Amino acid sequence: MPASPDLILLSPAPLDCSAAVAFVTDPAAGAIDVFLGTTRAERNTAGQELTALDYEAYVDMATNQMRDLATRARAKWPICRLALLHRTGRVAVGEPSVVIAVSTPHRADSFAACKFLIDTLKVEVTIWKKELWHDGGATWVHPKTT
Amino acid sequence: MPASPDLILLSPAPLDCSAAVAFVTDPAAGAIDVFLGTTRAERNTAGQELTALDYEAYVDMATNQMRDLATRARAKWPICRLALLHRTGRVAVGEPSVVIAVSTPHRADSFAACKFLIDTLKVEVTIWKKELWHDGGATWVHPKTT
Amino acid sequence: MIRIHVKLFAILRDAAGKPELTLELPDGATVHAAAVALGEEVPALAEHLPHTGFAVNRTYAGPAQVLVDGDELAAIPPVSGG
Amino acid sequence: MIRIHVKLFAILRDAAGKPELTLELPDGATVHAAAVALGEEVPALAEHLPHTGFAVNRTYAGPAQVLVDGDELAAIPPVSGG
Repeated sequence: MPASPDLILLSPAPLDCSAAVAFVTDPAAGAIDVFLGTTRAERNTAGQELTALDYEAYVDMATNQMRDLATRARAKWPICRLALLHRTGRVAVGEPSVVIAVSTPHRADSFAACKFLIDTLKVEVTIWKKELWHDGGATWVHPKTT
Repeated sequence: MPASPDLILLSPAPLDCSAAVAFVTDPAAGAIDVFLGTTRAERNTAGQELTALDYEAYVDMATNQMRDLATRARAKWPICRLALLHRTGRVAVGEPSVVIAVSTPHRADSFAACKFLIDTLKVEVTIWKKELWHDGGATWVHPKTT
Repeated sequence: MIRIHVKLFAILRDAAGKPELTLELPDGATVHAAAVALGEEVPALAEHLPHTGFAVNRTYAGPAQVLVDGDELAAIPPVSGG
Repeated sequence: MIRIHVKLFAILRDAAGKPELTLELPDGATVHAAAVALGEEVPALAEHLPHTGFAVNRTYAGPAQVLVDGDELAAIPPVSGG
């Protein structure tokens, strides 16, 4: 496989937003958009509070899909640099599970590309989240549209 | 003036994207969008390369306007936290002149609010940029629509 | 006969109590035939299969795709990354 | 007579060679009257005034707004932040 110009990472380590911004910084870019998806505090119908989300991935396939997403975004917008990072494992409330950074010459493209990447990642890439509740309960999140 | 819940800063110091992301991180948020406007390499009609942009502001008014922008964004979207930072002075190629970070429960609102803030800032807030060229020349940027 | 390596994820792995298994299928078997065989082999998966997609060798595959010996067939419940 | 503190920014400051000046205007003078007086006082500004907006005491003001003694009038060329 040819070396990718993009930073694509699916990892159990905490995501480093600064490293993503540094990676996409480019003299040819006038705009950088960065999206972070973070674990939001929730309470379930039993009154339990969410403590974390636990992410599982089909790592080989998901990594290929993330590379393919980057290629599709580059075909649609004039992207200078792109970083697409996703966690596996346990992500506590307030922490990021996904960081996407895109630099482009002009700002409208950075917003559009970043939005495309997160919207498409969420419906295509083989990653699943499980909600971990304060009482030790756990619930897989599987949207009922396959 | 009541204490603002938002981080509003117009400053000659380099902008710290990580601090903005840390500021807007919130347990109630599932999404953070961050926009950075960076100085893009250019060449003018005389063949000179751009070395930096030099930003001047009507500081008192611009700061009030940035606070007002935050208030208007909060009236339109369910914003958890908001940071709006702009440089004054010399911003070299590749460096950010503006950093905007918005956290919201759901992602569409973070993108929309961030886009509103940068679009509106660019047409309303009393800040001006001067292009500094490699040969020492300088050009004020004043879009011809007042 | 062909041997297919099946991988299970998320709620399917929990339901089956294991992350993978091997299926033996007739030559020319399709993804659909493999899904039926999977529900018979592991009855706990049956209720989830209507919501399950499949990938063959790490690429999404439709029900009519023909499997060959040694394929990796992943059973993919609705994804929820991000 | 009223005294108005005028602030000049960006290309206007460079054209005038100074960042501020004081205008003396008749009682009841408007922003428009101040702009005309500014073009007469500093002829180098005249070519820019068609593209110049104004703020009174740090708020955008239309040409008909009446000024009072001690107002801060900012001459605002097209903005280009971001």
